[in-house]
Amino acid sequence: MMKEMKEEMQEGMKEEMQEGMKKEMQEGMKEEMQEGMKEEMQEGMKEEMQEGMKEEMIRGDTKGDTSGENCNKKKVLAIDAEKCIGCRACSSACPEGLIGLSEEGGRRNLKFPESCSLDCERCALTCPEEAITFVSEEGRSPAFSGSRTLALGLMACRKCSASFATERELERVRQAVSLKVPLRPGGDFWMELCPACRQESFREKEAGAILRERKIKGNL
Amino acid sequence: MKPKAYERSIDPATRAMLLKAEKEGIETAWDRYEKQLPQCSFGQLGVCCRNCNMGPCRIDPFGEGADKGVCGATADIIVARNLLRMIAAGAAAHSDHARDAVLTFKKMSGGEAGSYGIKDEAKLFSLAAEYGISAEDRSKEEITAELASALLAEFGKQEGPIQYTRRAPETRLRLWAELGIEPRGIDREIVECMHRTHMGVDNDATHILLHGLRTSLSDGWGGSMIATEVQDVLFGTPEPRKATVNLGVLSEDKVNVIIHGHEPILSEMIVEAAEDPTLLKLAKEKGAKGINVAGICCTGNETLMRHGTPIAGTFLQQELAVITGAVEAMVVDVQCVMPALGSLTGCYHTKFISTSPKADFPGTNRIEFHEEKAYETAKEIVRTAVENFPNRSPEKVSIPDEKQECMVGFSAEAILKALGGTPTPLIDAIAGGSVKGIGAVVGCNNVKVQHNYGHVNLVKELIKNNVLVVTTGCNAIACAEAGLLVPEAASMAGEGLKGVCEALGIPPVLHMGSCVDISRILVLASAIAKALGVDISDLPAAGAAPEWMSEKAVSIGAYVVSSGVYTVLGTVPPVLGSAAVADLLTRGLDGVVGASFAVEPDPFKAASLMLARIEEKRKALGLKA
Amino acid sequence: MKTTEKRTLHPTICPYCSLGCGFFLELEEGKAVGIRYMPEHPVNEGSLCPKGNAAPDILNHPDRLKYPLLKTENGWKQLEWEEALSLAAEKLGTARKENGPNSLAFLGSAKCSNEENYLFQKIARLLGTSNVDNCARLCHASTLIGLGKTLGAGAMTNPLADLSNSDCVFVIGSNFAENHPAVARQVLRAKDKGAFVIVADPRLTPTSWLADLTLRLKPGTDVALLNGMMHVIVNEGLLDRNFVREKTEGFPGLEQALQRCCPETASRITGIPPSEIIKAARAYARAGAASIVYSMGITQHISGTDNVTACADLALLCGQVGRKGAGVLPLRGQNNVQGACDMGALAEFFPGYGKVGDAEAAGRLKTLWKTDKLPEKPGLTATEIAEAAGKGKLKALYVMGEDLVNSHADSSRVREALESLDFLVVQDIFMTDTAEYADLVLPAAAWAEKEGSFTSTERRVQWTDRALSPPGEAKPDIEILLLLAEKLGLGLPYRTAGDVLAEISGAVPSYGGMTKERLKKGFGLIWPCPDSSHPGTPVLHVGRFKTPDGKARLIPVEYQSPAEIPDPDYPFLLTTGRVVLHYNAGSMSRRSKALLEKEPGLFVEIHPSDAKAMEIGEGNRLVLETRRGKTEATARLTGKIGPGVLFMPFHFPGTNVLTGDALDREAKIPEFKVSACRIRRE
Amino acid sequence: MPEAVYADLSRCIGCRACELACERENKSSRISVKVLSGLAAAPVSCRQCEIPLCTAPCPKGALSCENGKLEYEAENCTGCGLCTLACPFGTAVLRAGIIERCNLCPGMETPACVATCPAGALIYTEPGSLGENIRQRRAKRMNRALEPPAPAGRRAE
Amino acid sequence: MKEVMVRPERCMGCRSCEIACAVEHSESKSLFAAVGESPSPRKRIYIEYIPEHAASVPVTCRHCEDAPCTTVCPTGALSREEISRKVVHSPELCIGCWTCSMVCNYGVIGRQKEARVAVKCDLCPGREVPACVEACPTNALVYAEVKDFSGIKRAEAALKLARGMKPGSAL
Repeated sequence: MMKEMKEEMQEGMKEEMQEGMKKEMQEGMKEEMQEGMKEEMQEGMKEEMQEGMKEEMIRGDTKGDTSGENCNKKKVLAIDAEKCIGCRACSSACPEGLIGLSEEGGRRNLKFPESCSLDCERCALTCPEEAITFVSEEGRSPAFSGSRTLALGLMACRKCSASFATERELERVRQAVSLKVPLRPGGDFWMELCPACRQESFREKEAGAILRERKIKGNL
Repeated sequence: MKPKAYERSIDPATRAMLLKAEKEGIETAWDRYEKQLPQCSFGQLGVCCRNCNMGPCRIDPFGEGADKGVCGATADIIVARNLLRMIAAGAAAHSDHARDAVLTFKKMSGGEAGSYGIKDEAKLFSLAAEYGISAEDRSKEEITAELASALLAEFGKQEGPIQYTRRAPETRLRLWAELGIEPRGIDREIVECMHRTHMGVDNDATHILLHGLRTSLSDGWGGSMIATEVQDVLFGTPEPRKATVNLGVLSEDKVNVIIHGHEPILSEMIVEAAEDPTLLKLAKEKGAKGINVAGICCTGNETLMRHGTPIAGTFLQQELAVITGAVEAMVVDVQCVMPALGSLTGCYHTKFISTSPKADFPGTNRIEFHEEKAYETAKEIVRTAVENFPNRSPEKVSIPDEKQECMVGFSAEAILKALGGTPTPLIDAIAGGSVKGIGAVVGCNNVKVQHNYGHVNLVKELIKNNVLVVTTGCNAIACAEAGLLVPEAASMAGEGLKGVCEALGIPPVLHMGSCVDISRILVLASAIAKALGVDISDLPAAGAAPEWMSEKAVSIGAYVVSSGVYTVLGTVPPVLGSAAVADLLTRGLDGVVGASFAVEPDPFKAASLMLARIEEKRKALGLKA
Repeated sequence: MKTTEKRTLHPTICPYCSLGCGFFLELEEGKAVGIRYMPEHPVNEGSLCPKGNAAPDILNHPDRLKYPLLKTENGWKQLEWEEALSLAAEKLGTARKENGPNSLAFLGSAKCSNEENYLFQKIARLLGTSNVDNCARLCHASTLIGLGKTLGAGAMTNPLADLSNSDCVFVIGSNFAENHPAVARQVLRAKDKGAFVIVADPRLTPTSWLADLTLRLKPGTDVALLNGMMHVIVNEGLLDRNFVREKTEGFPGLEQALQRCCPETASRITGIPPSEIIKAARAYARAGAASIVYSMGITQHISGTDNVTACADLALLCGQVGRKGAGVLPLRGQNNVQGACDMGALAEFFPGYGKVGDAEAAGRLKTLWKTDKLPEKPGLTATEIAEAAGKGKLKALYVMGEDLVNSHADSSRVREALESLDFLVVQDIFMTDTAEYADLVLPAAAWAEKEGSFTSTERRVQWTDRALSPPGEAKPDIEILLLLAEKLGLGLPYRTAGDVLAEISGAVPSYGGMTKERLKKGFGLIWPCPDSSHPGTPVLHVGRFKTPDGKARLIPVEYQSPAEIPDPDYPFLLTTGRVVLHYNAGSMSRRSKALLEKEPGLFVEIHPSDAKAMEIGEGNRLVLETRRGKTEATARLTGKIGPGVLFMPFHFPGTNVLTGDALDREAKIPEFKVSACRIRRE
Repeated sequence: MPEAVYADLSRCIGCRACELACERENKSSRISVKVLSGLAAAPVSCRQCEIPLCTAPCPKGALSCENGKLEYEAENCTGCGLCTLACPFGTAVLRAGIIERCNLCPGMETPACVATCPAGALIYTEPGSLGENIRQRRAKRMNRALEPPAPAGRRAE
Repeated sequence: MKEVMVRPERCMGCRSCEIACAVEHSESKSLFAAVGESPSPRKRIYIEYIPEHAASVPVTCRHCEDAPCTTVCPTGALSREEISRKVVHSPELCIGCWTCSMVCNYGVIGRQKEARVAVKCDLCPGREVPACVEACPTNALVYAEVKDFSGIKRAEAALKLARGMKPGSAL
């Protein structure tokens, strides 16, 4: 029973991957669109930040004090579900651990709080895909309502079937790597293995010759 | 697929004989070359040094292996030292040839070499004058003796200058003096080459090459020039005359005697002995209609220039002459004689006669030739040939019918005379642009180039572009074989050159003699330069050696460039192993002596290189394009 | 001392195995913080095995004993040194007075320096008893006797680096790849030069990976194999006739004895095909220079001495001794076991291998020690001490740096013996299982916290200086012994280790020319070094042997089956040994986090076919039982051992509960390597 | 020229001294040795690739490569772990937000693992020169096949 | 599949094969032009001199049946060509990890310094007979199928035996 289940999963993954490729093309187009959008947003954010700082300086009471509680200015997180690849850098970067992380059922869930009162913005800075942005209370558009939980499909290692990365992460890595070296069918088997199994598979290959030699040598 | 013979030579006679050789299973130089392939790359690049017994050392040209020899010699040092040794060998060959000529001249003047006499008294007195020997109330014999000792002294002297270098233009002399490459003594320079290339002596590439230029000058303006001048005095200065070349000159029904080598001291006597009545009678008795003497290489050129004796072929045709089966005697002295002749003549009735005390070969009947009894020995040699005539086996004989007329004998004096005593008409022609410039195409044959392909096509390309070509050595024979040495060849020349040639009745390609006679080109060039009041390097002139092979050619190339004439080589010299030396030879020398080398195997590209340089010089002289 | 920023480097010698590898200890404010390698050291050329790399862990380890402890009803009481030593002296004195000197026994340590062992046996002998021994008894006692009888000296004949000059390396009963890793460096160098390596070992070990020919004999059948090889060599005329004629005695006897064990009989006993025995014999005999490397696999049998003798016979037959690349190389266990034996910390030997009871040797010692009374009869060996204590004959036991509960065979009997003693003093750096039984525990300094000379397995005597101070109140063993001697009224005239070494060079002829300064210059000296100008003798037996007539002895030996052979109720054959990450009883290596992490617990290797037969899976907890006791271990299924054979490392308490104490008749070494055993799932 | 640690598996005896040495020098071992089917031991550590894939997905350029040498600045590493997915050998390990990979012990003249290896199985050399001694050994063996076998009892004094 | 077979007893160590191999893998493929080229061409065959035997032995890629280098290469840069059974290297896939040269027990994988990629013998696809075989003046290198080559060796050995010489010695 286990074997069939695994096959379906692999089947499923293969289709997803093909769609992934299709999606990738669409994304390419979408990206230009987002690029444009992102610029306005960043512009917006910068002015807003400067105002925010100006206000504080004028009020002068919270200067230099970055601890979250008594700074009452709430900021809403805007998560771009399309961009997030689920690499969990943000959850480990957040000093207060506000971004929840859990993995079950072949899915990695990232629970983003609706808003955050800290102004360190470390999660936004660490996100490789710049999927996290902050919008002010008023600027919130209906789409970003309430806390968001992104569930991203996890890839299982072909050898030890431990889930080691989200599909999007692998897609991102595959894309980045293929800029440097084109990945041909024979040369990317390791993409489907978790790092530990990659080490083991490389170890066996490395030792292949000497093992054969010692087996042939006779009564070993 | 084209038979191999066609790829090996463009000359029909040569092709015929190659087919005969193939049929008879005879191995020729081309077959031996193929067995050598692939040739050692270290040797080709010149980065193999065998100068001491810690070696042989070699430098990896791609930097992976050794970059220094055991003693630390880099590629630059090894290439430069090997090049210096080639120049030394070349200069030694020419200068030792000159020494023989001067010794013969001295013995003649002392009455010990009765067979020789003075053919060109005018030149005798002009040479004596040059050496400052006063002519009034002195007998001819006294002058001859004094001139002989003066000439002989040139070899052993330790301090310069060598007399004939004074013939170069003032600017050139000053340049040589500044560079410190003014030769001090013919033998001294060559010995110093050998000393400097000994292990651990001269290890700076530029320093080595400068001495190379000095040694070559001691050859060009020393050894070779002395040889030419003395031979002119002894055997007469060549004048224009007609002759025939190629293997077809061998006759079916006469005793064929081939004179091969470089020194006319032997060949003049053989030519004379061939007209000896007793021997002619003997030939008739033996069933031959007469005695036919034909030359190969430079000894052939010498007798061709002075007596019009026919030339059987170039350096690579020496084996083919024997293969015709019609040669009774192959008489050789020194330089460019293939030892293969020993075993080759074994397959035919040909007698391979070596004569020089300095050169012996396996498989020869040795008849040692000395100046004292020159004529008697010559007669003995010709008698041997005549007696050998009956042994000819008719079925083996096949003489190709290619035979080509040619007009030769253009010594510098002859050219000046043709121009009316002064170089001005030529200068005007050049200034006027009908003659773009002068091309000196010389050198030997090389199996690496299709036989005569480089020579003929380069010369044709030059004359097509109105460049007057002067030629010597095997190039001259090749041009003759291609019919370029006849006035009618003017039709192949450009309009300007054609007009000049037809006006003077001379061919567009002037045969100026053997390899040592390149000194005649220097004399001509120097005369024109002085007339124009410029240095030789300013003249619209360029040299070329499309199929060079011998070390003499390296020495010639060196003194031609040191004298200011840009030279294009057809086969690659063993210097590319060192980028520094290669760059110095092909570019650096321009700044040093006003001329440099170029390497271009394709004759057509070589011609365009020469034309470009000539164009450059014309512009510099303000002459219109 | 080399200094980098505020860190200082101190040259030192690794405390673990007997190779004597050198390295620099890196200290910062008196605390050991790291290691720098010493590429110029002739033995290990800078390299260190895992234990060497983890050596500094024990220096500032929390478990280190810091104060003298007295056992009272309610646990350990901390004592002052003065108090503790006077108590010890008093107890020893009374025991000696009431039941005579032979009721005392002293167990020296192959971990302590030459000076400390010399002092230890001097105190014992001055007190009138020769009951002083050390753990050499458990490892190379059979080498001392075996090689002593045949070659005249019971030590390694060639230095380790010399192995790289051998054309053939015959490894029998040694797993140097795990127990002496630096030896692998030299053997591999020999292999690079084309050497032929033979490994005879029941188990398939990393050492056999390097072999060109492996002989997987049944445990305990080494004599049969060696005799079989010698039979081939003699009959095929491959022996070195003139060497045998000129340099050995007893060849006819050996030749005659060998006729009985042709390769076929040897094959029946050992389980190795005859062709391989013949191939091994030819390779060894034909090689230009061949070395024999052996260790516990040869010595820890009841036929231990016979095994060693057979090895010596093989080497002598082929003239493979006393030459570059040709030698007999026993790999000792502890870092100073060779030194301890040289110093006479053995029941039957005075310092310098003079026999106890030999008047002339005793005379020389009496003049040196300025005493008129020395014990005439050899004392109790380490294994007999445990037995005698059990029978109540022993009253007081002084143990220095030895965890005999775990390292002696049949540890349950050892525990009973220790309980029945009136007074037990244990001087060690950790609270070992033996120390738990002690009445008085004295905290000692570890190897880098004291100065002294150590003798490695290749007879190289190297000096180590004190790099850092011991924790708490712990003192170097030499100071403790000097204070104790004072308390016992034996006025000993020295203060530092250097002074003791001066006396040693008088007592032990082969240390004659060794002084502290000479040892510190370069990398020590290889004994024998009779006088101060002598450069040391790397290769022994050059020209002549150290026997009276200069000739070696060829002594025939008979194959004798192990004491305990598997039988229906104990069907398995248990053999014990070491793993690369732990050391002997494990008291030091098990306290290094990095080592323990990688080899946490006791395991037993079992052949997959046996495991399947008994439904044992990988990692199951098993109970192993022998006639001596029971232990638990986790199962490891592997083809490294043959069917019907089990292997257990003895670095964890419990292994030696199973091993039997049948002793080799001459060397009195227990048969660790063969015990009949049965297993069942827990 | 960038050097790296290479293993000669015919010499490795699986003693794991390299792991111990690396752990001592760098808090955690960046080389791992395992025994395969009881017949051979194989160490694995970062291959110091000259055209590394691991630097490709690094968003902040913490892991970069100048003329073939891998550099890693922990300060601007976000711990996203993309490089661990890009390394074909799986030798880049994310531990507590920092990438742990072999940095060839910058403080020491030769890396600790190479210095400590008793069997001399680890070699620290330029990549191109790896083949040299392997070729020498291979050539020796090839040529020895030509030499007639040594006569019985040959003594090499 | 034809391979470069070696007769070490004939090798004189003149290294012509090394130069020929480098020239064949240069852009211009001519000795005189290749000398100045950058990146300077790399040889794929190596002459190993053994001082003890005073002999030199050519060592080149054996194109092993199941080559350890192809199994170990992570990106498939080293792979076996199906038809020709050759082990070939595609530089654009090479990441310079050098595990191939670590496991190759002939040590014949070289390094192109400038491009930082591996270089190895590809049996000169453009030529009928590899450049090294053609360049060897003493025919120490033979381009033949294994079975044919052993035929040559047998004939040679028989000839030497007939002349009372040891088969392995040079003629």
